[in-house]
Amino acid sequence: MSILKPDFIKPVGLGALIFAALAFLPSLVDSYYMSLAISVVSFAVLATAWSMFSGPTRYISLATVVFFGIGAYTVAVLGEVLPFPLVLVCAGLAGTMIALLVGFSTLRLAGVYFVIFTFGLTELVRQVVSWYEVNVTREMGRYVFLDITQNDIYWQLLALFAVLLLTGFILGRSRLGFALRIIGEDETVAKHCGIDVTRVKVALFVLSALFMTLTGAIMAPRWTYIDPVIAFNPMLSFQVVIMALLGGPRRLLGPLLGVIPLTLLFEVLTASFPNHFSILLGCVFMVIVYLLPGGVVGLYEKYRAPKKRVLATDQNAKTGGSTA
Amino acid sequence: MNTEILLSISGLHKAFGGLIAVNQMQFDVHQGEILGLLGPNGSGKTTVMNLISGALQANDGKVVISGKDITNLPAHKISHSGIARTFQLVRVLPDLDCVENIEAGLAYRTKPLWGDAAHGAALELLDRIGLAKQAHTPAGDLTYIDQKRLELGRALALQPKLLLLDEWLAGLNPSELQDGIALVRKLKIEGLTIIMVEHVMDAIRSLCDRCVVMNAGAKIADGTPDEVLSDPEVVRAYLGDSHA
Amino acid sequence: MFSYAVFSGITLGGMYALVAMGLTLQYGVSRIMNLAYGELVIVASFIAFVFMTSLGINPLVGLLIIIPASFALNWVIYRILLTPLVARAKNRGMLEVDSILATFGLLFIVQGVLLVWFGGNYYSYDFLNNAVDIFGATIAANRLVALGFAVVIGLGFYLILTRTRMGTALRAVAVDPTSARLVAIDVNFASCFAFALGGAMAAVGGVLVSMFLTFSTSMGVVFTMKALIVVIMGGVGNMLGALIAGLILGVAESLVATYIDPGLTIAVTYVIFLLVLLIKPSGLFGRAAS
Amino acid sequence: MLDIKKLSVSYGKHAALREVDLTVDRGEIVVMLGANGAGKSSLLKACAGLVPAHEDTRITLSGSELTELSAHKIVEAGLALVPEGRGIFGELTVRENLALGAFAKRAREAEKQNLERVIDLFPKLAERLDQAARTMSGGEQQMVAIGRALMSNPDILLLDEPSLGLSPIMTGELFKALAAIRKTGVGVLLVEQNAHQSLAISDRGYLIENGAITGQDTAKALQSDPAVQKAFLGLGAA
Amino acid sequence: MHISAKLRLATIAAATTAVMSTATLFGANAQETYRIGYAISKTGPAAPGAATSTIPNYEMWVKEINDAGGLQVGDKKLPIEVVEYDDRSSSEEAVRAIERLINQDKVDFILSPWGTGLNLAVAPILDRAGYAHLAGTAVTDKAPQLAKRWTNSYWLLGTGEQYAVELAKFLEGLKAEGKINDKVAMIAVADGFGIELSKAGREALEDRDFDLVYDKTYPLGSQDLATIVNDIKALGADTFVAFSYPPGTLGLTEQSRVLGFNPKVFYAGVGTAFPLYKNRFGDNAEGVVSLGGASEDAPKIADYIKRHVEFAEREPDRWASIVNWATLQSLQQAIERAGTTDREAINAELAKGGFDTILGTYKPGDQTFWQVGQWQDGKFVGLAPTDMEGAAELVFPKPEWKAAQ
Repeated sequence: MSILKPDFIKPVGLGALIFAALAFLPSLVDSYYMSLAISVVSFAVLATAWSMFSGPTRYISLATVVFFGIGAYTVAVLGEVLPFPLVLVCAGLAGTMIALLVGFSTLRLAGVYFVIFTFGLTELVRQVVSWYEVNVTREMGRYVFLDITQNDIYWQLLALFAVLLLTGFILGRSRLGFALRIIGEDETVAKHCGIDVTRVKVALFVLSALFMTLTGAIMAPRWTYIDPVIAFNPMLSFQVVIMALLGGPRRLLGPLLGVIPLTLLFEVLTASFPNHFSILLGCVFMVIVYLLPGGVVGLYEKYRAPKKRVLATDQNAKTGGSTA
Repeated sequence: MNTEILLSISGLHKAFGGLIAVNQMQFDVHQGEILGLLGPNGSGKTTVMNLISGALQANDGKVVISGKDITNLPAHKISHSGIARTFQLVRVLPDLDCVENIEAGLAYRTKPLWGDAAHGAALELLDRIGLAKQAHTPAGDLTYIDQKRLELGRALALQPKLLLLDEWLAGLNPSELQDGIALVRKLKIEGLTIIMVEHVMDAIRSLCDRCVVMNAGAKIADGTPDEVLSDPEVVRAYLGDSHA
Repeated sequence: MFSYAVFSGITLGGMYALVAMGLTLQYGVSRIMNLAYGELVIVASFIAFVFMTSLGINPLVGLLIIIPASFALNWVIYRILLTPLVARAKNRGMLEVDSILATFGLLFIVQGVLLVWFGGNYYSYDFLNNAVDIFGATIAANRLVALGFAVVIGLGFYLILTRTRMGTALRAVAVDPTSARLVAIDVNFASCFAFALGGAMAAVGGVLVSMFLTFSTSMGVVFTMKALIVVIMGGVGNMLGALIAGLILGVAESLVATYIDPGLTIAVTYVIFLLVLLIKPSGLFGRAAS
Repeated sequence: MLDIKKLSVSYGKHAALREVDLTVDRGEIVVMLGANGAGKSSLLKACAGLVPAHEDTRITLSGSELTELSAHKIVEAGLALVPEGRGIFGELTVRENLALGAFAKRAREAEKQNLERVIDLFPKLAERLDQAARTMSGGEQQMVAIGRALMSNPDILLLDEPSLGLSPIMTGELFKALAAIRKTGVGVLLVEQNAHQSLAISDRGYLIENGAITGQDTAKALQSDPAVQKAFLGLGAA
Repeated sequence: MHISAKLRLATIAAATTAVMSTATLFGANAQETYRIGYAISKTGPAAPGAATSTIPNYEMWVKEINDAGGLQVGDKKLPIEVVEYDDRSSSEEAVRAIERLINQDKVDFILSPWGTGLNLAVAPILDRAGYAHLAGTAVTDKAPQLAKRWTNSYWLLGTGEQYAVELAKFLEGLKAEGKINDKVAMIAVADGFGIELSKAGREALEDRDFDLVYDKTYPLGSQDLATIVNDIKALGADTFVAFSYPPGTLGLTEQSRVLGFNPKVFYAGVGTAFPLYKNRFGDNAEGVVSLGGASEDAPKIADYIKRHVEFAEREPDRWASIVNWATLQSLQQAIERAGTTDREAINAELAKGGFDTILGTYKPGDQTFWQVGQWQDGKFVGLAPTDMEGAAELVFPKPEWKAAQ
């Protein structure tokens, strides 16, 4: 592992500096901007975590909210029973377990079947949780009164995002990450290269689900009241997919490039056109689909491509380039 | 010829719905030999290859390599037991460059290589299969023959005991074919055991120590190329009644 | 009790099938994963509502106007919005992603327009609500009408697709669009036609369900999801499959409500659906993709 | 009858074909020989309208312009392609595949006769008419593909490597069938790896290398041309 | 190729400018107006509810005040300026919208969103920023605790328990008179509201020696309840109770009519008190019992309904709308009584109560409205609490269903 090499230390160090700077945001802006920042960071975590699995494997998962909701619901159930860090651990465990179960049972589905399956899963989990609450606990809709401020939530999310990016960065240079790329290219070949495809996919699915679950758990105290409809809102899954696809799910920072403009756009549209939000959102969406087919990363690469290719061939002759 | 048996297949059976693709197949492959697996189209050759490599699961029968039963193990475990393969329709990893394609073979084998070691080994292997200059070309941009080379390189990277070549020589023009035959011969000299499914008779005659001929999912002949190709049953199966 | 549960399940399932059949055509033949499908169902419901309450035109008569109008509307949608995506897609997967994204945008636009015109309220009207006794079960006439439409459309299209030249051509486009061009099929036209036809069927579904369901502008996605489930379960592009899958779901829901717990009706839908996906991903009547 | 002038095709920056001129006449078989990647398939696809050609390309069939027509209209004009990999509708029955061949308006009137003609040519298909095409062997699928193309009542038939993956006996049967097709007045343009057998049934041949025509002659002359022998026929063939 | 590339860049540039310029629009302006903000569900699952009982009241209230020249604040008349957002039925959106109203728009007063979940999501933020919270459409058993926790919050519709208990008491009376048997069939929607009410209803009914012969839930979003009705029909219960949401309420009514299930007491709601219900069922609404109620003969209420019809082109619902309107009237009077736009002063006035509203003398949070009502002759009259002034006589038993047109 190349931990001490400059091509590792440099980006990680830079990232650490940026995150350290971002941690001071609450002292600079008012709580509206903080709530906006929370929105950006939470979507950044979700979209990056989504892309971590879905980018290389090209599986479009609509199960984001399953894990997000499990996190949120864990807080609703245990929030007042256990200290918050412990609640997060429980949420993580719950998310991991469900992800393992789902992963092993579904990852052999391909293409649109997986898409629909994951969507169906959202509904199923919501129905099962509802049914359990109605028939077993006879308590639908839970109250979360926790002393967690908006800034606390922001810092937690920021830390989670930092950990996620670091994980993704290390993963990109690891055998596991490489295996995932091979699987994305050709699963049959991957198997015959000795890769335990199921294990790799499940591992990544679980890892990605873990971050989603934690995001849900961290966000939950913000809403005071949580019921299955609030926790498992399928719109969230769609938003995440769209942000990630807009940004470019095959690069570590790609999703972020989709999250920032879209979150701001949603915000501006909501604020300026409350009665025509849907129509404008739909139009903007179409414009994105038609004008930015490769996502923001695609656009970037398109305009950078000629330069890069020259550089690449230059380098190839001497060093042989890197796999990143 | 070394008489030690490397791979042994017995009672292998595979059906797709009502269609029996492989019927009670059995044959052995000896250490260091090239075995040709022949037969008319649809006779089940590729299915046998898929059953050996774990791409398909057998309904019945046994596949044993070096004394180890690998029947119906998942493909990656079979790969770890020392079997590598190429595909009938060439399969490279199109968006990855050649070095990465080879590294894919290096990184997950029983004794994996990773990082600088893998990079070095990949370049070395590319040199061996004649692709050193294309090291950083995405595999999808290679010509057909180079993709075939690369696919072979990836299989070799796995350091297999047994190599399965599924019509690896198909679709090459005559001069490419000669290069291809030479390359396979070199592998044999290096001590690799090979099963090849092939239609090109030239290649079969010049490369194979022994041939197994299949028809309608079952074995109909087993012997040297000359023996089997003169076997009347084989001729009938292969060339039709009028030639028999 | 049992016969009632089964029969009311069949009417419910007929409704599911009815709403899903257009989507199976749009997705099966035109390869458009239309997330705005449910919105188009709802649009038809609203038009039927306006016809009924403001103009006094009964919804079944209204179909005579609504079917051609929605066919035309969907034709235009395909020509203007989807043709560029079809043209630029290098493969089926790309078109699937692009069409998901584009129709997701369309979903918002349609919903937004409905919202401006009709507001967020619930809507419902009264038509053909008289009870009909059939096989010992009492069912509302409007539901029987919907069931009848579902069966006629399902069987009718099954016959058209398998017995006529045009139908075979549509199936050819579904199986292999490139080869279809090589047998003189105008694939763009066929896709557009199938999409428009699917849209018209969505409208039929919308009109018929509006006779017995309470609807609002935000309910489209419910229909889209139900339709997707039925389509995938029945096998993409298979009309008969959609009909049978719909009926299975309806009867299962009804039986669960009667004998286990009505609280599990939606859960059982998804359990069946997920099981089908796991055991036979190509759907009950679909063939494995090659 | 088929007249190709200055056909150029490129994929992105890669030029697959450069200013190719080629003709095929009524009732003749023309074979195109070349290595993999020489541009043979691109030529057929461009003729059939599956890939766009450059602006100054002119493709005409019996004098009527094919350039810039879309694929389905080219079929209507009388050109049918049997693509590499056959391109049959695997989920549909053989009968449906053949019926779709006659989807073109030009073919509808003579559908019955054409079907009989195809069955005459490939008697094996007669017993398999209601079988799903994908369940058949490679050779039978190739028959369906060619049969389907013939159902469109074409003036010109284009075949892309029809012998690929076929046993020698099947290949022989196939080429016999092509010779029979020629007799009905259809022009055949054949792209082949199997130079031996294809030259044996052809009237003329073209050599193509790196996207350009490098030679053309009668089939007989090509068969005895040493350069061709070396490049395409293989030395010491069995 | 080149042109389209340029076009794309231009579009992106334009979009960026649009984002930036709109951002500057957020700034506040001088106090010539009274700024009222609200974020409410215009889209999503909560939209129909909001559109029925909340949005028209807000809009009508603002219009009526502005038509009269504005709020009387001291010696000035301040017209109301509205900042409205769509929370898209999402708690997270609601939270952010409220933050925006507080910090960016710096509005003077914030009206509540629709629904229990959304009101609870925004409550802590409003409390922290010192805004009063008139939660108009939340039914929660925690209402009393919540009011204590956030001192300026008012949970206007009270607890689920009170509706259930009031209903049980009412049924107990009927049972004592020998009018109904002791069998009750109860169905509830599997959502916070349905579960709270059915839980309380179960206890209250069992305490009063009722036999719950059917006690199940149905999932949110399910409209097809024919099998449930058919099952219940066979059980011989004189009383049918559904704690359902509007689509379910309509579905249950419809299917009961088709199946000829006509219990002596037919209770269903939310949704029965909606104008939609009356429009949909016409004469068949007669005798159906539900939550809410209105003394429609009282001049103030009659006038309110009339104005609502003029303004929104439809009637208000006979439950939350009426309470909401009374609360808006209270707010207006609190501001005028305070004579200042100072929030604390207004909050203090709100806490004092004693406002003159359509519900009589009213303080936000007073549960002085009808808990049980019934459609009688096209009016949704109040039945219970029976000791309230103007309580109507129950139409009993529920009339036979009439055939549909």
